[in-house]
Amino acid sequence: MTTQPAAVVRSTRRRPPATLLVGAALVLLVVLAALVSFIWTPYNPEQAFPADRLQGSSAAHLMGTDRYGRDVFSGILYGARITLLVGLVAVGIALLVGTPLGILAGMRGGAVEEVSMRAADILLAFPALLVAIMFGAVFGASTTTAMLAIGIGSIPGFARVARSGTLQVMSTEYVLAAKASSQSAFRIARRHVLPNIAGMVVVQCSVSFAIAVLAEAALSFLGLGTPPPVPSWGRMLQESQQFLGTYPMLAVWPGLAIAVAVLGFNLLGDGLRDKFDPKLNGGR
Amino acid sequence: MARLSDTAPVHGGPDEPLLRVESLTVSTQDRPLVSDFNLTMSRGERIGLIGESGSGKSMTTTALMGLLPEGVTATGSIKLAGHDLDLVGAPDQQLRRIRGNDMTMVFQEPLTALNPLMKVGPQVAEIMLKHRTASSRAAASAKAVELLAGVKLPDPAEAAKAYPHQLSGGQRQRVMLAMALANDPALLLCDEPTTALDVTVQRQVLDLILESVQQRGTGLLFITHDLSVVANICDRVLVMNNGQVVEEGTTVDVFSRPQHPYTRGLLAASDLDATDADGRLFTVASAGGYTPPAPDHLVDEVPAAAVHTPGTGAKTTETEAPAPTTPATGPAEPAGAVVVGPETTAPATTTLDAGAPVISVKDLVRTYQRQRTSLFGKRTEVPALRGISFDVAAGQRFGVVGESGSGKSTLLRILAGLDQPTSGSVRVAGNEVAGAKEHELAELRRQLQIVFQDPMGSLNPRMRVQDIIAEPLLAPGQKVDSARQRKLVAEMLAAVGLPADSADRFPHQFSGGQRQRISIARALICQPRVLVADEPVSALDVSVRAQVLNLLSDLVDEYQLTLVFVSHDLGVVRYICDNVVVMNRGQIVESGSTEQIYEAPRHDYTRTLVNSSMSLRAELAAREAALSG
Amino acid sequence: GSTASGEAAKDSVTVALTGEPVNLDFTTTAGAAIPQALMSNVYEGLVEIDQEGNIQPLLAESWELSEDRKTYTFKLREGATFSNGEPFTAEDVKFSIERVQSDEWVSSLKSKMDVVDSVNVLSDTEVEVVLKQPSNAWLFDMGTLVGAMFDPSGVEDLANTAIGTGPYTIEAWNRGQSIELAARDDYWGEAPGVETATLRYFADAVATTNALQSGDVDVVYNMQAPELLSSFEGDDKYQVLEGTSNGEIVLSMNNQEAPFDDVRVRQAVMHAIDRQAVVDTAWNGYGTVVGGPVPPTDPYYEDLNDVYPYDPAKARELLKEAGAENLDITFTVPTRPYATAVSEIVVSQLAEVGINAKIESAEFPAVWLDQVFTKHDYQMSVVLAVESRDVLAMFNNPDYYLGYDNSKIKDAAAEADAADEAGYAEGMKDVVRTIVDDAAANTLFIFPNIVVADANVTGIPANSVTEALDLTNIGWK
Amino acid sequence: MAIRLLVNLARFAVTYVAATVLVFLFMRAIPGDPAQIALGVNATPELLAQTRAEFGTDRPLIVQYFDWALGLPMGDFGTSYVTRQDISPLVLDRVQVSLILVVLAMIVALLIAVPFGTLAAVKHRSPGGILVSGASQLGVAVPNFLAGILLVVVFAVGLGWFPANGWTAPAEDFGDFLSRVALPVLALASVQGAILTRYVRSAVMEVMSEDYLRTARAKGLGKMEALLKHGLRNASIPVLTVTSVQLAALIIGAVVIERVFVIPGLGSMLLDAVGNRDLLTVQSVVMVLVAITLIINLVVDVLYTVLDPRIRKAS
Ligand SMILES: Nc1ncnc2c1ncn2[C@@H]1O[C@H](COP(=O)(O)OP(=O)(O)OP(=O)(O)O)[C@@H](O)[C@H]1O
Ligand SMILES: Nc1ncnc2c1ncn2[C@@H]1O[C@H](COP(=O)(O)OP(=O)(O)OP(=O)(O)O)[C@@H](O)[C@H]1O
Ligand SMILES: [Mg+2]
Ligand SMILES: [Mg+2]
Repeated sequence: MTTQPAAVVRSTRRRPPATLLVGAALVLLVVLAALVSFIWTPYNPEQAFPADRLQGSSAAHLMGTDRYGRDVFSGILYGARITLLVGLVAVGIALLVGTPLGILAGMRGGAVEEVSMRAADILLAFPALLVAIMFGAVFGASTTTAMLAIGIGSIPGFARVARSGTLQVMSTEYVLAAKASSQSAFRIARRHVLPNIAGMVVVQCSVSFAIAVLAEAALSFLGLGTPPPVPSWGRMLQESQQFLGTYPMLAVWPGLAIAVAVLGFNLLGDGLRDKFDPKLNGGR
Repeated sequence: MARLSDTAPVHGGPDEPLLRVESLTVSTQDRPLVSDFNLTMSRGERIGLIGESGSGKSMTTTALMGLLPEGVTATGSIKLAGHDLDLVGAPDQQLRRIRGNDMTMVFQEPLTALNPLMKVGPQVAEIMLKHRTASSRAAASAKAVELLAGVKLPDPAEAAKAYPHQLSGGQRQRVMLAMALANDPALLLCDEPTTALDVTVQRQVLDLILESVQQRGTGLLFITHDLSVVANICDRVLVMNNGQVVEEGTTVDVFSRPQHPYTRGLLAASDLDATDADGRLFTVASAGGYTPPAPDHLVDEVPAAAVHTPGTGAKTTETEAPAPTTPATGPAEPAGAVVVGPETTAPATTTLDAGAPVISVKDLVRTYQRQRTSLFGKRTEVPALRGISFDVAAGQRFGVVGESGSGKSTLLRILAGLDQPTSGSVRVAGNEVAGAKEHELAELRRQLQIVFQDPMGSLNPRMRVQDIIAEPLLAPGQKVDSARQRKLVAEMLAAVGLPADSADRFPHQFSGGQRQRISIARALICQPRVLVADEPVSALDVSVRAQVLNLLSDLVDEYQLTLVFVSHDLGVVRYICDNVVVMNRGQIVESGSTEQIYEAPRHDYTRTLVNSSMSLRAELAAREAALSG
Repeated sequence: GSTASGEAAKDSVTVALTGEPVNLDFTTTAGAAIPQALMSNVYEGLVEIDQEGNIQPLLAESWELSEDRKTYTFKLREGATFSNGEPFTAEDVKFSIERVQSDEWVSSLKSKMDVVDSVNVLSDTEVEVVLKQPSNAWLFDMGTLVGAMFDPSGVEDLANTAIGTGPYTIEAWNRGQSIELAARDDYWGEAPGVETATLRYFADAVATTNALQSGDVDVVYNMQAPELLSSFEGDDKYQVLEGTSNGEIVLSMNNQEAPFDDVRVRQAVMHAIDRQAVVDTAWNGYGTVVGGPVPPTDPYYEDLNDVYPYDPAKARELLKEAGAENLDITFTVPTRPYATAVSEIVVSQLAEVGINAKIESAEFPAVWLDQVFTKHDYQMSVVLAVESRDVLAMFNNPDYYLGYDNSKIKDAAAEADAADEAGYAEGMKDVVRTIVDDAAANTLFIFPNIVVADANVTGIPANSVTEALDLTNIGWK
Repeated sequence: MAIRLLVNLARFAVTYVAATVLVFLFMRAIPGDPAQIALGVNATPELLAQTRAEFGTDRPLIVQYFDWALGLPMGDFGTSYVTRQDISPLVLDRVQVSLILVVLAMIVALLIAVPFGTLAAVKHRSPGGILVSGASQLGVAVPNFLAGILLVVVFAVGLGWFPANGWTAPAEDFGDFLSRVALPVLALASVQGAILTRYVRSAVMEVMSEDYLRTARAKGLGKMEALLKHGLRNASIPVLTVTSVQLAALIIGAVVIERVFVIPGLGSMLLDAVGNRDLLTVQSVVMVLVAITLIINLVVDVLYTVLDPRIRKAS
């Protein structure tokens, strides 16, 4: 037995990166807002008080009121639910369908790849808007149909990102090594491909989250998303468009809320990405 | 710009040492990797750096270059003649002018050290363009081809247009070397530059290094595990262990009168002719009973052809390996591929089914299409295997030696079912590999494991060592619970000489040799019937090498493991294998029992090969002779 | 387009509009966009409706009505020509009217011509139209698009070429962007104040005012974002005109389906909604609250706000009476800005009286037409009814989507139409009052026609009485 | 070579045909009767039937499908019953506009993303890098319509440097084209640039720790220089993937910007056509999109192999 370098210090848990902490904190804020809205909001966020319309911030209305005299703060709290729901479900759909599809395509090649990637192409060419219109028209527009349409529309992005990453991973020698030890394709996908494309997929998730939240806003505006009077941040922002010159705060609050949520998820995504890259933080 | 060459340097007199390193310490946040390293090197001096794998050799040289990985820092002082500044902590701005020009380095792992998306020619040319040592882009390209020819790359003009992954391991290593020599540096740092080279090419490359070093007064710091190489080219030796220099002196002194027990151990382990009481190779731990070679009474043992004096070696080897002229055993006569009966060389256990060979290769051809270099350019064909045939019987230890780029790795990949032959047939343990579908190979893979040539590339950077090694246990059909997995992994780690806590670390945190051991551990954990190993010990220090070779021997004996062993180190092959085939340019030029091949080589190429191999004793003797003569 | 405002003697004007025509053929394609661009500008009728809603002569210099109020004799203007050079004659009148009755016209508005029995050419400049029964509405309708005068040789490709007697011809149509109208030099009447008038189309209201502010357009007509007006109102560089339109924002209730088949429930809705608050919040206070489905420019208009004052207590009472407390209903809202804006406040006010309305959006027009209009599959909806004098179209037809039982007004309406002008107005007032009493639908407010323009532009029609945007008089100070 | 071309064409064709069926069925699944929309309120059943016959929407689906699909290879999209015009030239006009807009935006976005993303990765621990990361993250959170409106408010309405909206074809008046295209391109590019910055950062992070970058530095290249010469190409594969996806998605996704800037692009055409249930036009627009997407992907696949010689041989 040779002598070994004295003490190879045991891997100690190091403090998670700052981005991760800040991201988690922001996401927590949004989650909290959503949770709080279930038990308490200062006012009924759907109730209009025409007499109190377009007020600035005050003790009674922390963030003022909108054109219908609804309390903006209540709307922001309540809207967190919709935002989280739409973002997570849409991204979830795309992630759960697109990523395996892309990995499958990248690993199997041949007919499987051909069919799944062409399908993704068609889907990509198929405007999410059109899907949303169809769902809206057939099932009646709602948060659910919007979520579905956005989710479906985001699938090709995930599929392509996953596939291109998979192609690169599959050309490495450690995959050869795994094949040589008779690992099933599934296991190679899970243990080799997935961890090595995770960085890109996480970024894709956080970007898609942002896109989903904003797309819900756009769909709501076109009448294809969350129907009024249920407040969603996106629609609050859209509705404030006309007031940019006169009551800019109406745009600032939902804008800020969206920014916080998106920023939170992005930072969380970046943080996770960096955390899971062993080379970047000494692997501890 | 101060360029150091054979002419007078800009600063300081000729007495000023070329390199002065004082109390260099390299450490991560939680432990030192190298402590208190001191070195003074004068112009033209050739210093060898040897030591255990993971002892900090690479870290030391990387620190000299100022290129330590993230999270690793250096303190102390490094002074290079002609530059006033201390290289430790010098601004990158300044170091940039030194790196690649006054000081160059050949990195340890050639696969990952080359940009995979750039053709190698331009990668070599770049270093000249960067330091304006070539007048134009065209001149640089032309010079690059010249340099590639200089490092004995066959068809250098074509090779310059290849991407790294299209070259064999040894070829890539030579590309690195060409790069390092391009600007005639004042100081050349070589981190195991010849591990992947076969002996003939190694000889040529060493001569090339020696030649340029001697002509230009270049200082050379040479890391290697091969003590005979050190004896051959170095004036002085530093022995490192555990991050510290434990012994230092002239080559002859250190090797013939080692002071430190570790040095003694190294010498013992490197001596493949010496075994301990149990008939096993010495390791550092068991080196107690070993007597180092005393050169004076060994001179007469040296075969004449193996005596090399620095600078003359090139003449003894042919620059171009001879084209196969009716080899003794050629592709035309597959039957001639000798199946050496187990009885002739079989190790202790002889309960072998001598009937069916475990591996049977017939007329194997593999031709690579080298990708079109431009979208519309034409493809070139690279015949990696040109029709080879041989059989391997169960329990046999089958060696494959041969020139770098002769198709050894390709052969192994095909044996493992990881690549498909262009034509021919390969049967392994009763399974036909050629044309087999992925699922049809499952059975093969249960029985066969492979150790890859490039250790880093074959380890998933995102998996912990525990999971990497345990991977084969997860293959379908295996049922091993996680507690048992941990236990088996721990056993394997011990068997290949890695500390138990390695299991929780990631591959990039290991030295080159340590990585190789990880991949060996992975291959052996599920006790395969057949192990194909591609240069499994070339990156290992001699002690670990001895340990691994002992391990392999044990396994072969215990489990009737059939071993296919590729190595350029004839000594190792001779030690471990009972049968050998010699490959050259995609063909088997000779095959037979080890003794037969080594003692009475019939083919020209085999002769060159045998003659080019160095042994520590011979080298030391030559050095003594040169000194006294 | 125009260059920097304030320049003297400009010969072009650019008007920003929302909603581009899909083609130029209003004889087969519904929608207000086509007549908005073409009527009065390219096509003209025998009569026109002025800004106060009165019928004025146009291609007919004058007309006479027979004693039995069934025969109109028009005396046509001499010297009027079509833009293809053909003179305008009595034959064209006959051709045009009969064409409405033929299969060539597939617009649903063709029914307005059903009352015509025959058209007789008396001379080149005299034509006689015989009605099946007296009708006040008919002559008014002749001032709208069904009364447009065509040339027999100019109807080949109505979808892409428009040939009329109006002051402009279509010079260019940049699909997706603009229609350029060029003034005719052979127009029979007074030439417009500009050489070209460009209609630029915008999908978004905010973009129209941006374009006005950056000088790309001179007039924003029928502005759809009243909240943006505040930045123009105090500014001398701009004029803001708040005209009325003949569009009513109608909160419709399906009269044939529970719970709105009960008049008390409908009346409760009438009391529950503070219409002024609706205008204030949804449309920034622009728009006229009239309490009935008749705009002020109609001859039979009267203020009916007193019938159902805002009175949530009363509403609750009525609901209780009807046994419809804590009512759950579905509110089908078309995807239009006005509808969304209105629906939010309406839902809130309904909630206060215990009606829980769940909003369901319906894509407009496709899904809304299909679901609400054709299949009557709805409980409550809201829509802007833009047709002029459309009370009877909406309420005098039990098969209409409102499902109002017209037995009480059917005869009165026919009588009024046949009466003389005074009798017409009085009769219709009675009809309207009956409709309102029955709470057949809740007319929330009359849609405003808001115009923002460069202060120097003159001759902008502030009121939108018919679909036409009449650019005959437009010009620069 | 010829065979590969043929294979590619065949693959293209099959995908295309599959897409036609899908689009066709999709459009029929959406409720709403084109005849009803053309006639509007008060339409009588007789008139509706007459109009349907005229539009041909009363024919069996299979007949309608072939009537439309067989014209496609000839570039004949049919005649819209809404505009009563040949669809092909109208769509091509819009395609041009959209492509110009989106491609310009994507180029600008890359010009933003590559340097900033690289910077954010290289300096991922320093304030500068964190700032860039943060800015890009905020950028992602800005809806592009908001970016558009703000640009208009500041640069068109406020400063008067650019027209607020509208479109001029480049061939018509290049100066005017530039002044009108600047703001919408900027609005799209700022958001897309922020998105791409994140991908560039991630990809560059990935290559930064590679050994060959150390080799490059050993040659005397600076950190940045090594990254630019050796790292970017290695990082470009994932970025290329995302760029191609975004490019395809943006052709319709730019509809909001088209609305804010009143640009006659494909997105607004699609929206209008769907609104009018102009089935043939919708189908045609989608088929054009499918074609563009397929072409983009074909090009990207070729680029992959050009960029990375290791990626699967000519399959
Ligand atoms: N990036 C890293 N971070 C932390 N520790 C590292 C890193 N790279 C290497 N090490 C550790 O530093 C020590 C010295 O490594 P080094 O590469 O210098 O060894 P070596 O002497 O070159 O060995 P070999 O002969 O096997 O190449 C080893 O114990 C290794 O585990
Ligand atoms: N993927 C590839 N594409 C094209 N040519 C290749 C490829 N892989 C290997 N080659 C070529 O095939 C030949 C044999 O390569 P191989 O890796 O088998 O050599 P080797 O005997 O293992 O050499 P070494 O001892 O240097 O590792 C070489 O000339 C090499 O350049
Ligand atoms: Mg090393
Ligand atoms: Mg090899």
